[in-house]
Amino acid sequence: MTDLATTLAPERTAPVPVRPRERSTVGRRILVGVLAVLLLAALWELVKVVVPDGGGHLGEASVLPRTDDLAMPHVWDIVDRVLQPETSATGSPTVLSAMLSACWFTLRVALAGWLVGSIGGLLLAALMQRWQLAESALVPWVVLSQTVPLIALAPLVVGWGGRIHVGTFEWQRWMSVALIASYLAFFPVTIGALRGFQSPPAAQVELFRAQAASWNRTMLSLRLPASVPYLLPALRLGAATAVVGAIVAEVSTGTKGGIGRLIISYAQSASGDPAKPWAAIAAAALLGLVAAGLVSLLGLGLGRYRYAEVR
Amino acid sequence: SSDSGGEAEEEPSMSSEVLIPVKLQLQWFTQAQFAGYYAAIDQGYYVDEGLDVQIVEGGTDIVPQSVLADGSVDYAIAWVPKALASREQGAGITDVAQIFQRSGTLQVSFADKGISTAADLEGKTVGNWGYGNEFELFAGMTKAGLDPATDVTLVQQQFDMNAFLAGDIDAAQAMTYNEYAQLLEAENPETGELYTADDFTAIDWNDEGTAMLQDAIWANSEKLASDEEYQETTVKFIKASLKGWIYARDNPEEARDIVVAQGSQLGNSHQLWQTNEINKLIWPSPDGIGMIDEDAWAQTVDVALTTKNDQGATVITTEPDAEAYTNEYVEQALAELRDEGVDVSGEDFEPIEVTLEAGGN
Amino acid sequence: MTASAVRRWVAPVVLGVLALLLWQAFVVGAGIKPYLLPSPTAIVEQLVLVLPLVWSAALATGMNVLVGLVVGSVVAVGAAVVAARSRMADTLLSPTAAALSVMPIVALAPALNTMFGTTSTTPRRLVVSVVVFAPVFVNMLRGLRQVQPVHRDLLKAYAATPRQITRTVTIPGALPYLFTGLRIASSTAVIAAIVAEYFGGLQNGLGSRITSAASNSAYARAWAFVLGAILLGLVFYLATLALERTVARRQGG
Amino acid sequence: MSAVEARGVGKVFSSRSGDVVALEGIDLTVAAGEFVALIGPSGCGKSTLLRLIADLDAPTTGELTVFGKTPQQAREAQDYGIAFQQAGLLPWRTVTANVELPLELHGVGKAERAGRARELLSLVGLDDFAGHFPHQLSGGMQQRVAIARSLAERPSLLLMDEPFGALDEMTRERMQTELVRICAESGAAVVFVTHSIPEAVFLSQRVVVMSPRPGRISAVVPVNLGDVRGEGLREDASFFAAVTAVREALHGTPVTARGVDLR
Amino acid sequence: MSAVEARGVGKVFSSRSGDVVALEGIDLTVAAGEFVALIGPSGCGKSTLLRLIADLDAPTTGELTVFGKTPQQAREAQDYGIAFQQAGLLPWRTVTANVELPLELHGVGKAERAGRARELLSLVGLDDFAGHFPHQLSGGMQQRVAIARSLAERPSLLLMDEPFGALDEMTRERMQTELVRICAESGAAVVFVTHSIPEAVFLSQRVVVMSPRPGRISAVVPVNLGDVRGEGLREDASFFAAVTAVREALHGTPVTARGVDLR
Ligand SMILES: Nc1ncnc2c1ncn2[C@@H]1O[C@H](COP(=O)(O)OP(=O)(O)OP(=O)(O)O)[C@@H](O)[C@H]1O
Ligand SMILES: Nc1ncnc2c1ncn2[C@@H]1O[C@H](COP(=O)(O)OP(=O)(O)OP(=O)(O)O)[C@@H](O)[C@H]1O
Ligand SMILES: [Mg+2]
Ligand SMILES: [Mg+2]
Repeated sequence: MTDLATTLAPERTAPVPVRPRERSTVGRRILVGVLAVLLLAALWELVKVVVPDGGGHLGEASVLPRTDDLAMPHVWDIVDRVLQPETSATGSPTVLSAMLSACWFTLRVALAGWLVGSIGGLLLAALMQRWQLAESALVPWVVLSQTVPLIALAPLVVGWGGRIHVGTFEWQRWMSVALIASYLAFFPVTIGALRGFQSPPAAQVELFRAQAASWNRTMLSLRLPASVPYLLPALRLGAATAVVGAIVAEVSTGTKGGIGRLIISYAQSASGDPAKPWAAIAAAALLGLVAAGLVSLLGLGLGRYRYAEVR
Repeated sequence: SSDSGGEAEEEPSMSSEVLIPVKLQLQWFTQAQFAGYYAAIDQGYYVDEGLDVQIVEGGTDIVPQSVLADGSVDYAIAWVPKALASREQGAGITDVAQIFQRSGTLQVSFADKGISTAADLEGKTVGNWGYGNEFELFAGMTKAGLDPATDVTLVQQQFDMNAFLAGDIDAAQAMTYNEYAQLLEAENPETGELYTADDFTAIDWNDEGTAMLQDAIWANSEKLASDEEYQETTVKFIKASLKGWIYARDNPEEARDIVVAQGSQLGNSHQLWQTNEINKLIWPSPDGIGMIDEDAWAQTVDVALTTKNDQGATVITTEPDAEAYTNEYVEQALAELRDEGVDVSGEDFEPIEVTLEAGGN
Repeated sequence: MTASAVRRWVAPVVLGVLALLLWQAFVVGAGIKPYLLPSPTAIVEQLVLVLPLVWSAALATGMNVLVGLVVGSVVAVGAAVVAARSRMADTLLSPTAAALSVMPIVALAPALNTMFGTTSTTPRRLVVSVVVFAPVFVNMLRGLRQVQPVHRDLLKAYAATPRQITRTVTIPGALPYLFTGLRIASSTAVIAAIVAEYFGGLQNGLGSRITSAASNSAYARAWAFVLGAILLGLVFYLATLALERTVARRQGG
Repeated sequence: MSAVEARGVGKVFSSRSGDVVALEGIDLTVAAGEFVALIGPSGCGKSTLLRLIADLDAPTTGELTVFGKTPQQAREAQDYGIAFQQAGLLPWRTVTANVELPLELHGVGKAERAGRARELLSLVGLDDFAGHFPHQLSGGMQQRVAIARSLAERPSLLLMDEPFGALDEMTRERMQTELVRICAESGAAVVFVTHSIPEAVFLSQRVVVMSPRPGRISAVVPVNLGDVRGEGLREDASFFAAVTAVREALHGTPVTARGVDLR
Repeated sequence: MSAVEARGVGKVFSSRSGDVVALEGIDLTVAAGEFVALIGPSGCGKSTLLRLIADLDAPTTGELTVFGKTPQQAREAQDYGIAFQQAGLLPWRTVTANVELPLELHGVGKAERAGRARELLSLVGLDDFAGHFPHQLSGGMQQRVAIARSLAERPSLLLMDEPFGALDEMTRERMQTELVRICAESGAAVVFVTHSIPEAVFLSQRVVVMSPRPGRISAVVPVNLGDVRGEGLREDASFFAAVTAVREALHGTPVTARGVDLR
């Protein structure tokens, strides 16, 4: 493996059997999660009490946040705002229901992007596993691809997507968003899968060679199962980055219906209604967790392959 | 899309029923800035002209004129200087109706800062949005003898006015119809009441002589030149759109309701304020709404050619060619409207009084 | 140079050149207008024109990356040391790191701008720190936990004090893991710093230059700044790699 | 036809720091059904030779045939079974599934696979662990699974690279006795790499002693301990005599034998 | 005073899946300067016993003293040196720095450390590798570094857990000869765990044979091969006789010896 590929992938750890998750630990995790949220809320209010309204400066740099109600509204105000209608227009839904439907939209688009990105990533990793030359040639570009800002790509994707008309199929805006999300998601999956495909020790690889097993067969029976411990965390991370990508892309392309659009819309009323944008931010963060959590479910049926999970 | 127009022609028997599909690309999300088009849909003006208009919202990185030149949409709303820049990059587009006759951009400061002209900006922290919305500001400063790159600290503003309210920015960019309203919807922590217009001073670029033309309807030049069907559609589209704007002038509250119903996130009072301010930018239009004023065009081109931004670039480098704008279609549309007895100049337009609520609600 | 070294350097370069040629041929051959896709030569032309600007913008963004990277890493390493010592801290910190790793920074940036001031560089650096925290924390913690039982027994047999154990075994053993984390962090830090410029703040970095050029339809100029961003990412990546090599060499790796 | 036939086989590894001559001028014939042990100091090329026979590497010089075919043909025809020093089990497969792997790869039906696996597991004394996963087994048990796997297709040639290295002395001796029995029953030829002199002597009909840098065959010690090898043999004087003979061949210098004679 | 004194020592590991009795009723005395080998099947508790002596674990029952002190006192007084089955070198330290580690931890001065490390490395034949890092050494060389490290503080008790397990037969035999010499010179008592009967016999004055589940001492075989143990000894009839005796003790059933006698 080239240096660049060793890079982003986690270290290999000794095979340690992963105990099947017991119900109590799942319950514990939820409890810890709730606890963490409460702690965060308490911390937030504490900061508001302790730090002066104008924040704190160390020379030129501001090191402590402003704590007035414009910058940091009270937690209860945010919660209260979530339950109020979005706008004064008659029939306006509550912020909560608007955010839920927006999250649902973004989640679907992000998962579509994640699916495309993951499949692409897996294929690319398989290609690089198959031919070393491909690996040498591609890995640096795969790494560098992630330094191209999405904001430079969004107009291109929208522009070129708009030219696709095949029969009755017409390129939709949300497809551009999903495509951009997939551009972020493919990266961790590619690197994780490559690392996983290359993880079987020489003894196992040679065993398959000694059995005169074909490349396809070796991929299917050896490399793919062996890559599961690497793949699962990569897919999880891919899901989270797909959400980030979808949100940026929604903002960037002005796609309606998603949480990215809500963030901007709510931000426009940040000066007069400061609790509203915070609600959207919290929703976006939760969405990332939910997406990663959903993908974690994939691991449930794969217990036997997770003998050496790399977290 | 133009092909579908062709289809309609091939089947004349259906033409009374089949509407020509038209897509309009906006430069931002749904809001009263585009009230006229939404009103035209709502009031059936487009259908009356045989058009089925679909409005496509914009986004931060969507450049409407590119989308138009691509052929993905049939018309686009864009500011003139930005559209001229795209023309230089090969986008074949033509300004066929200049809806906004005035610039709506202000540079707002707290009254106690004593900033009322461009020259007062020297040494101050000056906000702008970037995205090509900054040239009037730069031209104003240049005209006042300031170098935008060195004599002020430039800060990009977010979509809110928090940085200005917190005092990070001395003079912030604000559209009369949007951000300025946001200021008046915010609570003044000293009084516990909303801010009032007296708390602020504003530099108006119309007064400074560096205003540039803003929202205009752009059409695809290539199709204008070769496609007769498209030419006809253009006239119809302009005509119905103008009617929409006239409706918004005469019925601001109804226009506001139409926009709000389209799912804008901005509140009722904010949208009404916006409708009213937009009306002020359009009306009165002495030559008729949509007519491109030679002098205003010349000033826009002049500023675009000469003003350098902080990157040392001007908007355009050469004088735009004759195809950049034409009054041909808007004149036809106006003629038809005048025939119908519609007031297209709004000489006695009077803005309404709008009271903003907290948070724009 | 051995064959593998040749392949490692030549293959990607050849591929890159090939892609550029195809791109150029496509733009020229199909007569693609610049507003749709600028050609590589046009981008390079622009790059030459705005080079000083690219340089100063890369410097400004680079500074944000550097400060954010250092602050985020230091905090993450400290947190990992604490988490390795106490179960209690671990149960709180590990989920926090997981949550931070999926945090959409686009949502965070505007809020931080309001909290710390748009004219301050703090929000951007904070965004970078947030992005950096998770990978460094997770890897460092794994490294600290990686102490081999045989080493632990050995030091116990020598009646070593806890401080001696930390100094001679735990920290040196965790270093390779720390660097794995830093390598991931360094390339994501650059993207984070650029995205953080997206919504506002000082207009001195690569991110705001890209948006401003793109919205003026000056795509070639925008891509010249994108090129700057890619190079900045490369610089940080190679710098961490070099640091790692240096440390590894001193440790006999 | 002989199972393995090597004529002047050599192998050079080229690396950054120069060439390593791992093997040079190896001439070796292993008859069908014959048990040959390879012994020699670390790095003398035992594994390399085994890998050449298995077509996991190609010789640089010389000629090598397996049952008269090229090693590649022999590999593709599945003429041999192989067991490595590390067990190399697939951790996500049960013990049974691991043993079945070669059969599965070659399209043997489900029922037949299961039957064969049961047979093999009882052979290596792991009937009770059929459904376990590798990590639930001790190192020695894993090694036994690997041996069962190498026997799955009843190969006429077995290649084994220190398969008992991980076992403790007692288990090791038990496995040796088992292996002798299995080979006698199946009539397979075996090339067996080991570091242990007593093991080499106990198992094989000929001990091939190698010397390092470059790897050559320095001696071939025939062992004639008869066909029935029981536990008693290990305490027999003839056994000790053979051990001494191999030790001397290995050390290169004859040591005066005291009190024992080669029979 | 005896080096190690165990009276009724037992050790039970409690785990989720139940208790494991690793050791039960161990009575063992190791005299100062005596070399004792522990042998027994895998899992019989050899390592556990060694770890109890080293105070790396505490016995559940019974009494254990090292030079008359509790194991903890002995550990803190650095009365023993220890070598594990894995070399356990710190990969980021050079060979010299690894050998110096215990001295460094106990505040021995720089110059003295360097001198002692040089001495020890030449003892294990690694003078030329002083500046190398562990990964540049073969498994056997690493093990020798670990042995040098265990000797660094001239302990009067050496605890060694299969230190030669990773070595090939030849190196192993060489290291055994060396170890006998070093112990004779330093007069240290040694408790040496091994799986290899010949190794136990060659090295020790007494072979303690253990049986598993629960781990008990099943036999103690005294070996009297004299003080000077050279290579020739390995081919001596008395050596084979002792090997046979230990094997029989290990298997539990006496096997009829053919052709050799215990001297
Ligand atoms: N892939 C390789 N590349 C370079 N050198 C190699 C390679 N494989 C083996 N060698 C070298 O070839 C020689 C023989 O190695 P081989 O593994 O066959 O020894 P061995 O007799 O099996 O040793 P051991 O008993 O330690 O397993 C060694 O010097 C080794 O360093
Ligand atoms: N930490 C532990 N927790 C639970 N059980 C243990 C632990 N350490 C050892 N055991 C059990 O105690 C018994 C003795 O183990 P020990 O390691 O002493 O055996 P050993 O004789 O050294 O074996 P080997 O020759 O394989 O090294 C085994 O059954 C083992 O499973
Ligand atoms: Mg080998
Ligand atoms: Mg042990």
